[in-house]
Amino acid sequence: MMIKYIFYFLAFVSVFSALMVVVSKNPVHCVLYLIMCFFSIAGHYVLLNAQFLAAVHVIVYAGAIMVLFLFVIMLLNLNTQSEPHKSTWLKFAAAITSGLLLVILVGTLKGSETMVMPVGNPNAGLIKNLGNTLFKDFLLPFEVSSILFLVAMVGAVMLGKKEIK
Amino acid sequence: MIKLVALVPLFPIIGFLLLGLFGKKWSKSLASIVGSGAIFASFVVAVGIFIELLGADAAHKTATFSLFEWIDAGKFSVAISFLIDPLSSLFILIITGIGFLIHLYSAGYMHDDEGHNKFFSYLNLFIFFMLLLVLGSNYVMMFVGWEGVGLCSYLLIGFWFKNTNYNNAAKKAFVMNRIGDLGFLLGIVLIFITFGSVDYATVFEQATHFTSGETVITTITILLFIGAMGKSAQLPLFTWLPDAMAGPTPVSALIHAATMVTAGIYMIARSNILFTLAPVTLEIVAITGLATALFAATIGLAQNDIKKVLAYSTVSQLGLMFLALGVGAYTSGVFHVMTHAFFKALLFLGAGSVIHAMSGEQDIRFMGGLKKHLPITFLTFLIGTMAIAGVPPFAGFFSKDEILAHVFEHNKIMWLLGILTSMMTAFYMFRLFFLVFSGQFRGTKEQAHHLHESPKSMTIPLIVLAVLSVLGGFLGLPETFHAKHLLEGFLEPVFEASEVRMLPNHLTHLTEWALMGVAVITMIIVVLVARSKYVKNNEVPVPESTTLKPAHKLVYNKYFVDEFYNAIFVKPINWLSQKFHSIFELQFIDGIVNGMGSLVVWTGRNLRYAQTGNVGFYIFAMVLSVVLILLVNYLR
Amino acid sequence: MSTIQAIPLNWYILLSAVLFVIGVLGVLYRRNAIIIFMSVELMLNAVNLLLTAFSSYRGDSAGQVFVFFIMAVAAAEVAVGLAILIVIYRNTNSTDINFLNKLKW
Amino acid sequence: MKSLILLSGLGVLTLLSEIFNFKRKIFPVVLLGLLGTIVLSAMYWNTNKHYFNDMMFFDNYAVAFTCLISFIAFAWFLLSQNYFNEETNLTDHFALILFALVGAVIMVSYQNMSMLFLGIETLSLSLYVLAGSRKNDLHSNEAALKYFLMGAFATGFLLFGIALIYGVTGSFNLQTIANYITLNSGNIPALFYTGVLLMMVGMAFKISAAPFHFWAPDVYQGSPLVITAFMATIVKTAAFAAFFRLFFTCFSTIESVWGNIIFVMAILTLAVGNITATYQESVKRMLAYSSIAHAGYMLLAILAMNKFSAGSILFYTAAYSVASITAFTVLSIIINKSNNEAIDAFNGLGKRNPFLAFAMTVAMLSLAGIPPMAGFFGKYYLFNAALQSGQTTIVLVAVLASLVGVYYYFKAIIAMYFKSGSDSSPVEVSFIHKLLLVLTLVLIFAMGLMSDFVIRLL
Repeated sequence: MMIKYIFYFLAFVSVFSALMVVVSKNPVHCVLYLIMCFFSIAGHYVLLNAQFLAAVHVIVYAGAIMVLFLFVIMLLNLNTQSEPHKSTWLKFAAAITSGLLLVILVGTLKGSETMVMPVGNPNAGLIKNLGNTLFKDFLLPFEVSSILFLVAMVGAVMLGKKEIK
Repeated sequence: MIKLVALVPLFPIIGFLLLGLFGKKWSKSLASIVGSGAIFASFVVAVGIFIELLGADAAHKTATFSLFEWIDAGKFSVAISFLIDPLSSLFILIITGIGFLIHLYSAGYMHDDEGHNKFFSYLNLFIFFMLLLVLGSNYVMMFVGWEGVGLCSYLLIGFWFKNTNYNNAAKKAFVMNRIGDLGFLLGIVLIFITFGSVDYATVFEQATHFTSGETVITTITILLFIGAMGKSAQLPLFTWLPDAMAGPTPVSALIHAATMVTAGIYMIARSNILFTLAPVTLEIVAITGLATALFAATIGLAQNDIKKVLAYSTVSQLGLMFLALGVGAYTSGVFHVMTHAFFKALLFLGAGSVIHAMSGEQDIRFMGGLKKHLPITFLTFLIGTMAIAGVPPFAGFFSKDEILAHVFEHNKIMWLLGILTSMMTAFYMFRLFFLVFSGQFRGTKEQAHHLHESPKSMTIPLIVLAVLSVLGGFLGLPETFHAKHLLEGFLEPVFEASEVRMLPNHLTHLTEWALMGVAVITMIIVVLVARSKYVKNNEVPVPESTTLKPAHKLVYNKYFVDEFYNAIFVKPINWLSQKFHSIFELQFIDGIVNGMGSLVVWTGRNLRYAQTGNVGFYIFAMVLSVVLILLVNYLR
Repeated sequence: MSTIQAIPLNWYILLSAVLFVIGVLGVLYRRNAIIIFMSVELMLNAVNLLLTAFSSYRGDSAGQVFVFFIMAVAAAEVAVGLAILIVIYRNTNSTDINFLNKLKW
Repeated sequence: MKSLILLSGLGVLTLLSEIFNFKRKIFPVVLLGLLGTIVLSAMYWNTNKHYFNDMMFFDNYAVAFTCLISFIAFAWFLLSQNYFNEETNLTDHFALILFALVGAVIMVSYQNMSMLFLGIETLSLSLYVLAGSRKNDLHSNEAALKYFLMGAFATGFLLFGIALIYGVTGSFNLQTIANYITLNSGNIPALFYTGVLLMMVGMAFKISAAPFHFWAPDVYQGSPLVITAFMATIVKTAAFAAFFRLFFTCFSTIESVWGNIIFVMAILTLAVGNITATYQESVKRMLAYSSIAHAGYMLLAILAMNKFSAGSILFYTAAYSVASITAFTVLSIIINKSNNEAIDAFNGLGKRNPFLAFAMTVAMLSLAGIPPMAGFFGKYYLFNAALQSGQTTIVLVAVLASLVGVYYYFKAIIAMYFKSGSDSSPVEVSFIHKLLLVLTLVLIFAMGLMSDFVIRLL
């Protein structure tokens, strides 16, 4: 029973903080709410018996990505005053459209209760299993992601560095 | 010789490549020698093929030569292969023969033009595509040639591209041809779906198993005819042809009179079995042809530009050919293509010679009395005029008479309208002739000073064509003369399958003589009227703008007959002619064609505002589309 | 009692759908490019959650490995995206996407 | 596979060349490397090798597209040769382009969703940066940000789709998924179809099919010209090859799910691309719309989904890319000369440099689909493939659309031959560009004549 309540709590936190990311006026608050959201998602991972993933998630997202976001927001000195806003009408339209998308998505998701799940390895999320899969089955994508990082690095440096006259 | 058929289109393309690649550095004479020489070489081969076919027995009159498989996608396969039979050999003979003469002529005509060498390369390219069109052994190759000649015509109309009018003419020609091409393309697709092949041999063989009047055949033929309407300038897609006269005169002679515009007739003659199986289409072809013939002739009555008169007359004559095809007289149609190629090329080249002498002036109101200055042009032009007007025994007489005889068989009212058309033809042609060559010179002093006969390279083609215009008709003497219809015998294998489905010739010799008599007598009356009007009375059409002072004071002899004639015939006809030209042609047809173009451009102009530049909007559109897609899936 | 028995898979699917749509809403709702990036991150996280849930319920670690790749790409994307943003900020002093309207029609 | 390693190695080598100071020599090395890639991948013809637990599958489709992409890249390097002479970030550019090629090669040979995703991202990330590589040009900035924002957003949908498909089938492998569909037909949960459609949305974005095309005109116009050329040819080819591979191996049996949607998409794409292009003044933007329109034609192959589709797609993308490279080469020469990308810049080119004008004419005619250029046969095979599957309506729409297409392609030809511009000085063409143009022109005609050979490859 306990797990259920934990799930409710975490789900509430993640949805609430995600919504706050969208509606907060101050960009810094947005970042903080997003970090909160990420922590709650990490909680879900733990709940799902994917502890290693949860750890990586916290390190990569909260530790690296969000810090980068915060850094940029501070660098550009964005705050509530400089924050642009869409007109109410557009916001309304955005809400309606997303609402429609949600309804239609949930509509198609229904009926999946009957989906039969094969009984697999309950410890799939443990480091040992993950490592096996990653370095046996998914070795090539792993290597390709290194090229991806190289691209990101070269790209970021190329855009970031000052033009040599 | 037949085995060498691949050489026929090969020479012009080599000529084109040489001229295109190196032409710029060559002298004009070298370029004209290479250009004309390539066509002459083709002509020699074509003559060889023709002679060999003449000697061959019926079983060996058709031969196909495959070069290689070109397209092969599943059931759909197209080979690059040439079909030699009496019909295509006749056409290549006309194309290379007249093509060669016109190349020769262009050497003189374009001599002072800076684009001389480029002009020859375009002409060679045109001949190449035209040969491809008639030699191909399947509809796809015909289509390739069809598009190719369209492209060349477009390039050549706009050859003097400094003038925006020329540009617009080129554009109009292009759009109208596109409408036709769409019909042709859809026709080919439908042929492939119906017969599973685009090869003539297969298609025609299979077509014989269909019964007459089946819907699919009717649809195919109507689509093909739409293609022919565009290329051969039939109602309502004819307005580009008069405008196309903006190009250099040899181009008008070669492309817009002798060869390209007859491609539509070739296509129908080639597919004759399909059309024979679709009587409804044949009726449409006949009516369209007749309407075009009549309509264009009416407009021709009041034109003052020497090339425009010839252009409308071409449209009218093409209509006559379609009329012939429509009543099932395929041989007569092809016969008229041939004679028309002779005399219309002659007339255009003659007109070119006149324009050349007049330093570019094209308005016949400022000509007159050129008989003395241009004796050779005068004589040859006279022969051409008599040929087109149907004076026996010139070429036009026999072919036109043959068509009218078949039309008489088919429908008497059509025949009457046909006679009316040829009366009008005789009238405007002699009006043109008299206004240009007889009477006093009405141009400026300066022009009068410059008047000169054209150089030899221009007059020799004129003489050759004049001889052909005189003798060409004897290839197809009517039965009444108890001579053999040479052309009919020659073309027999091509139209065999159709002829067995057609009614045999019912006309008695007496009727035929009578028909000929009516044609000749009405023609003579018309010529006499024209003569009294333009030679005796020295009448000159009224200038369009009053500020232009006529070179000569107009003298009117006040005969009662003239007054009567003016009130009853001339004024209404002139009025009708003007109205047809200005309202129907310029506003209605051009309006629709231009309207379609404008609609697309207008939509484009407004549609591009959807591209607001706002990322927010783009993303909105994306999400909405996703919602829609999922919704469609949900409701499925 | 493990999560898999306690909570139906559907709840996780529903939760990630909601998070995903909130991400979409953020992209539509805001004009600040940085917040839009963050919303895109939210969408990616919803996908991650979905994959992890599937992976756990199936007992198949491939789904979680895929999550690593998504994280990797997200990190790379953020680096590049923020670099682009800084370049733009240098030129226009703004991160408002509505100012991006030189290219249109 | 070896070609992939070679390409990655080349990319790293270019980066090293900056450090070890041999960047002057890197250009020929890259060209040689690309030729090597073509040879290396061609050697695997008919071997059908699977790599690394079926992550990649080098069937003939993959080999043919790898060769095509490497060849276009080769041509592209020739085209952009003098652009990079002025650039300070030469090695960065080269490395990014080469890594983008790695992504493209992965996209045509993947057999696993993870590879598809990483391939797309490698390609896209490089392009986001390259689109914005003119840092002081607001247009370039704007293009980069627009591309990035929308691209990342579309990736979200693609990933959600992949996740759903994984949830239902338990695998990322294309073959396993295809097997799942055949085994469970009739009792597949609705989730799966949602996943398929979301993936389709993501892919439609990459090939810029309407209504997911909005990014394309702006990004194409704002990016530096050579990058636009890269996007219009290689990226489009790779994205389409990936799209087709996905649907052909995985989802060909559930056409009832996506058939109608792609049908509507194709019509919209054809209409929007062709009609909007008619009113464009900027040739670059016009080519952007034309590239949208060509995506519409290519969608016909997906609709056809029969044994002719793969061959016709290969031929079409090849014909389209070669003609586009030609057009972009001429455009880049013109822009270099007059600093004007409007159609007026072409005025009187027929006089100023007949060879350039001829090349442009051939390219335009080929794009418009006039015989006997390659473009005509490309359309022909596509239409034929669609007709074989009974898709008559869409073929009719496509024929009508191509008529509209002829209109705007001829605008350029008219400008070159029938208008005279204010500037009548001759246009100089460098030797490499001449070489490139001759090469592409020969190809355009040769592909027309030997279309049979190309089409029989697949």
